[in-house]
Amino acid sequence: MNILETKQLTKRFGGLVAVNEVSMHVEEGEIVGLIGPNGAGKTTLLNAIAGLNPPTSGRVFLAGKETTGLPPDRMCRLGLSRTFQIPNPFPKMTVLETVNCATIFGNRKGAVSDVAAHSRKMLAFVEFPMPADTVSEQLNTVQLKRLDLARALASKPRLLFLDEVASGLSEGELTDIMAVIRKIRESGVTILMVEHIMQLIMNLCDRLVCIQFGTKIAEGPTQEVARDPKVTEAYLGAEADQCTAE
Amino acid sequence: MRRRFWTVIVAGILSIGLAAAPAAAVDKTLKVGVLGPFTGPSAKNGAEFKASVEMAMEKIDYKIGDYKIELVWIDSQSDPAKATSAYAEAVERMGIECAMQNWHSSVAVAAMDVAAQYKVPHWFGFGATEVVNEKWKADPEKYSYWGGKGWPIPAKMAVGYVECLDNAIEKGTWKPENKKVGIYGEDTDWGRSLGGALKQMFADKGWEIVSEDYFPITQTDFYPLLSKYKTAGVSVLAGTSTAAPTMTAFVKQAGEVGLKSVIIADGLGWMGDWYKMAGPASNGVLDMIPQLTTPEAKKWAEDIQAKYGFNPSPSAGGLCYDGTNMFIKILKRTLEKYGELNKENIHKIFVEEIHTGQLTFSKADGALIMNEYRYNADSVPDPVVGKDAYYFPVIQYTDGKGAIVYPDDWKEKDFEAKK
Amino acid sequence: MSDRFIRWCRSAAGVTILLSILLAVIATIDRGPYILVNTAITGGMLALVAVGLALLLGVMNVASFVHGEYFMIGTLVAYYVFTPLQNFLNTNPSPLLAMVAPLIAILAAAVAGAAAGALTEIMVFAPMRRRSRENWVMNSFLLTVGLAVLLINGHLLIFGADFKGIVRYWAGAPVTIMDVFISRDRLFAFLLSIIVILAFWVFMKTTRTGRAIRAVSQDETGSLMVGINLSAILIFTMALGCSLAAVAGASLLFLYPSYPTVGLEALYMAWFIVILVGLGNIIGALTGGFMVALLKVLTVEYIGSGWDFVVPTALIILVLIFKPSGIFGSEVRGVLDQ
Amino acid sequence: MNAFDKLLRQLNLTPAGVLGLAVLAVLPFIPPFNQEYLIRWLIAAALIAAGAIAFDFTAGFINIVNFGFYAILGLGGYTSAILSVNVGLTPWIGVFIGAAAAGVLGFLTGLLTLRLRGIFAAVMAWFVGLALMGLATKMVWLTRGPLGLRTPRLFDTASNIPYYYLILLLMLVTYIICSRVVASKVGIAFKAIGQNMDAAKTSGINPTYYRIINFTLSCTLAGLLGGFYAHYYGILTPDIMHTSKTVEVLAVAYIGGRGSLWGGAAIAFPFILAMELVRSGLSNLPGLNLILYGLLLILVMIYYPGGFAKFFDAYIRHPKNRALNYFLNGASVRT
Repeated sequence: MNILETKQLTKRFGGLVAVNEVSMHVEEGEIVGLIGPNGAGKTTLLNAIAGLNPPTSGRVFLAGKETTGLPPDRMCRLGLSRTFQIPNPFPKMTVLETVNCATIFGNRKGAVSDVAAHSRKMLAFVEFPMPADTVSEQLNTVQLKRLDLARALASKPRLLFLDEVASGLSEGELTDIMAVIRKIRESGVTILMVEHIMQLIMNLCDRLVCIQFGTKIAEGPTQEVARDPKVTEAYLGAEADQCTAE
Repeated sequence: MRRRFWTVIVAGILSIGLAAAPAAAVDKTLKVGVLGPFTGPSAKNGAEFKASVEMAMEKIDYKIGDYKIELVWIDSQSDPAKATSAYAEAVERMGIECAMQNWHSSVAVAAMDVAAQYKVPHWFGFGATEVVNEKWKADPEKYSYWGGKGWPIPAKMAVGYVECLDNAIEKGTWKPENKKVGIYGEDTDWGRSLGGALKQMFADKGWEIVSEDYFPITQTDFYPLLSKYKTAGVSVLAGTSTAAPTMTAFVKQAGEVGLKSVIIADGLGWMGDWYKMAGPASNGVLDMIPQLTTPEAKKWAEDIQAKYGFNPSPSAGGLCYDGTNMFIKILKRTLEKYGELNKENIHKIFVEEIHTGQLTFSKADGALIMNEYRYNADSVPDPVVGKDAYYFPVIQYTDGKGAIVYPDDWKEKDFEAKK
Repeated sequence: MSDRFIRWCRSAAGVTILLSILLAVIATIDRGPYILVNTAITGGMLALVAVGLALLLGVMNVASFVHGEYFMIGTLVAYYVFTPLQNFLNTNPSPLLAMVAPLIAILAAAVAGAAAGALTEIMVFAPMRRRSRENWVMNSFLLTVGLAVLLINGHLLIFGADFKGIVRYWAGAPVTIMDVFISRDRLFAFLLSIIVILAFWVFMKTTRTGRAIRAVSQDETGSLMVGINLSAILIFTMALGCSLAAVAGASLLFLYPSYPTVGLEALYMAWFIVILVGLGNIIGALTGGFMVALLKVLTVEYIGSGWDFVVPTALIILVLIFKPSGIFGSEVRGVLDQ
Repeated sequence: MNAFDKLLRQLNLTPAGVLGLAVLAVLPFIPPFNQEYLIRWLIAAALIAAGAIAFDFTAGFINIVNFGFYAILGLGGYTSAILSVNVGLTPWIGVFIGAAAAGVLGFLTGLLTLRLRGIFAAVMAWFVGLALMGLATKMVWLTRGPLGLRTPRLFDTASNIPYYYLILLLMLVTYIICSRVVASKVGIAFKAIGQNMDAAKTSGINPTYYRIINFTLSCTLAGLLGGFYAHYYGILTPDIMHTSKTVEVLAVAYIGGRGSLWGGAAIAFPFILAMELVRSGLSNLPGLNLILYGLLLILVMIYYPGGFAKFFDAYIRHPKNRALNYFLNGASVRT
């Protein structure tokens, strides 16, 4: 069953078409990777689906029900969570309060009887390394990413968007995060991840969707898409640019 | 869990409280509060008040009998709420026994209650508008502490303008194209009160009121408004503002847009230095202000100029000076009649001698501006208005100098229409 | 060409501009050409103040509450420079000096405004930027609130609450255009605003510094990478923005005498404009100056004096309900918090 | 935990806070504070303190500076005053209708600023305030405009003491309402949308709903205070809606410490009294007190944006001494 399906999803900013008629789907239980060069419109696509930046045209279906243009808080309660590329939770709140937020407001009323216990369980699940009363502005990027993950999981999602969850991690941390992501999948959560790190994509993803200039250029099983000449070309072209910029 | 911390407050309050301990009263000293807008938009008037009161007090060397006068300046800041706080503070901390002066009507309305609350007799508060009289008349006994106003309601005064213009038409010195009037004014109690009075009077005499505009007291851009008047072709523009920049800007810009109407700018002359800002556009403008006619009055203005460096206006500084001197007379009378200067006795004089018309202050007593300041049971809290008493002649300006054009028996020159 | 024009006409900006022009034309036919003249002259000066404010928003990301006080500084400096010159002229008439005296006063105000702006950046914003950039927009806004209170009351304390004004800069009979009398001062103020705006335009488009300022407004980090001296640019921008306000104040001294709170109206109007057209949109601010001026003139004409504050405010609130980012759209990053 | 501690916890007070309130309560009888003019100052301070709490409820939590705060407060005052002057309604009922009117406007302002963020919303609220002040000035037939509306007073006495206790009570009620809301789940939502709108939305928080709740409540409380203002000073002019009044409360709230609620209230009393002293002591230097105001606000914003409350939390809040700790924090219960 498709947990997520988009039909001709388009997002325009003024004259710029950031996402152009993208139709794709995610099946329940999968890990799907959304790949593409920088500026291809991956995050915009996620935002359009999740309601942060509603699409200009096209339709979105979550678990078979149309959810086009619903606000993100509704989407959250319908079972869609996301993490952020630059994790920015609530800087003045403690770690526990941050997760509590999603536990309280992301679940239906009464669905969680002991809020704190649930939040602590989520922190333990992502193997959060710091005490729960740490104020989150004191955390480093790696810890913030874990916190954001715990926050996203606290609303008991059916589908989870991970936006570059592994960028900037060391080799060892990468292995850890892969283990956590697998654990998430095993707990029954479907995952759509935007990622650049090939190691992660090849190891985790069942299928890939590749977009360039807002348009889908390939979709299919991981190995197949990875070998697709259009994808290679898109990456090589872009990578050359990237090297000069950085 | 939320928490509070209050010890800092306590420490702070205690230290402040100690500093604010009341000053001990000294024998045979009479503390007199002077209420005025010493800061804020009307600070210019405040400065005139201060100079005039000081001049009057220096003349008697701050002494009445064996009493020494000590002045306490109460800054109204042109804000009723702040004025009442400052007033109450002056009564309690400084221990004033009586007070005088005041500028705004809104402040007067609020300060009247404070005077009544502490039973402090207050003399010669300006703040002319009806709202003060209405309040006073609602409880004359309570507000008898607001002894007598320094300025009657505009309706009693402003009729002179209409009479002056009708007089000129009758005599043929002025032939207006139509009988259309535009009423304008600052959007304050004063502006609306005078504007309303003018409107009524012009209408009563058969003039057509074309428009009525009230603008914020700080507005200085009148080009759109004046252009409108010009198109409407009004013969007379009548109104007022108490703020120097507003009034002068209005007059100046009326000249610039080429308006041919007769302009009544009530209060233009209140600002001592108005001509510096209004310039020659003020030629032909009508105003109603008392004049410095006598040699004493002219000398007084020179003294102020020499000592304080500004040219005082008869209607702010001059009236204030007279009011202060009248208050000195009241204090002397109190001392003479009761042998002691305190709240109760001064108030008794208010009720027994001022409000009955027994005690007055006239040119013979040294009044500079009016012939006589006189109150009676019918007029209070206003002074009696009349040519022999409190009266403003209508004047017309030429090159910054005003000449009386009405009433006829006072006039220095004929009314001249703008060419 | 025509296709693009039609699309522009149907955009929010196009609709508002066309509507404004239409309104102006109707009102002019109805009441007379003075409506146009008044709008143009008021609009020029409003645009000057608003452009400065928009510049600070766009480049420094500072929502300034203190901008009116630089207007006030302009009036103050011009007064204290011009009055002695005029007193000197009264005793020693000299046609040449009479010609340049106003220019000296306005120039002095421009310099003083620039200096005040630069000092503000160095003493207030730079320390704050160094300490923390968290919640910058709101914190810097509150900082300017404090600064405004400080400057207004500093004026009161040092120079008193008197109204320090002049009759006029230039003597001579008013000029007549389309049957409307315009005093020389107003005409000059209008011309000056147009010249300053043009000069500003050319400066931003052609000079290296101007381009650097625009680069910073687009992308601060990026401009650092291409070797722009960021702190110098920030100081310069602040000085420029404040100087524009001071020039406006100085050239309007004949209309707005200097007193502590003289800048409030300029501030309100500048904010009206900037919000109406979209935060930080400099070209929009130019157009908006004239639109708000028109709104004011029409309100006085048709509704009554004193309402020229209420009616534009209400209209702007209405516009923003339907187009929260302003009619020209916002070009600025960060102002919308994230 | 004994009953006293339980009650304190219910009210979000600490023993130190209770002591502070007790001191304030007996203050009018301790020289030199038994003089009416000082009680007037205390009333002014308590009004600002209460205002700062209601203001901080918005500024410190959902991070929107309500620049029209005093305009809305004025609306409450005017509503109540007009009802009592024109209809003859007793102010004791009028103030609540005034508060409701202010609440409705707060609701509408909340709606209006919904799609705007941060500074945009602040400026929008400012414009609403300016428009409101303009209306109060121009609708002379209703408000008497700058002529000033004379209002009946709440108590038929010349003494200020009943007013003092009333405003103290209002301040306490404001604090308890605000702090209880903030400590509840709703408060967590406030903080979340104030700190990171996107993260809050994706955590399932509906920002519309909570922002409107916040605005409505804060403005209702402001309206109530406006009613007090109207029926205490006895005269109401459109100046009450002026931005500079909002700036006064804003300065106190921020110097006291944003997001703490109590900070502004605690700082208001010494601060306002000190300012009044400077003003009346150095009356030949007008504006000096306000210069200090501005300077302090600037220094706090640059060097200590957390204000007094943050300073207190960092250095004073957790002393080693247990008794002192109890005094400052109350009976602690760690969960």
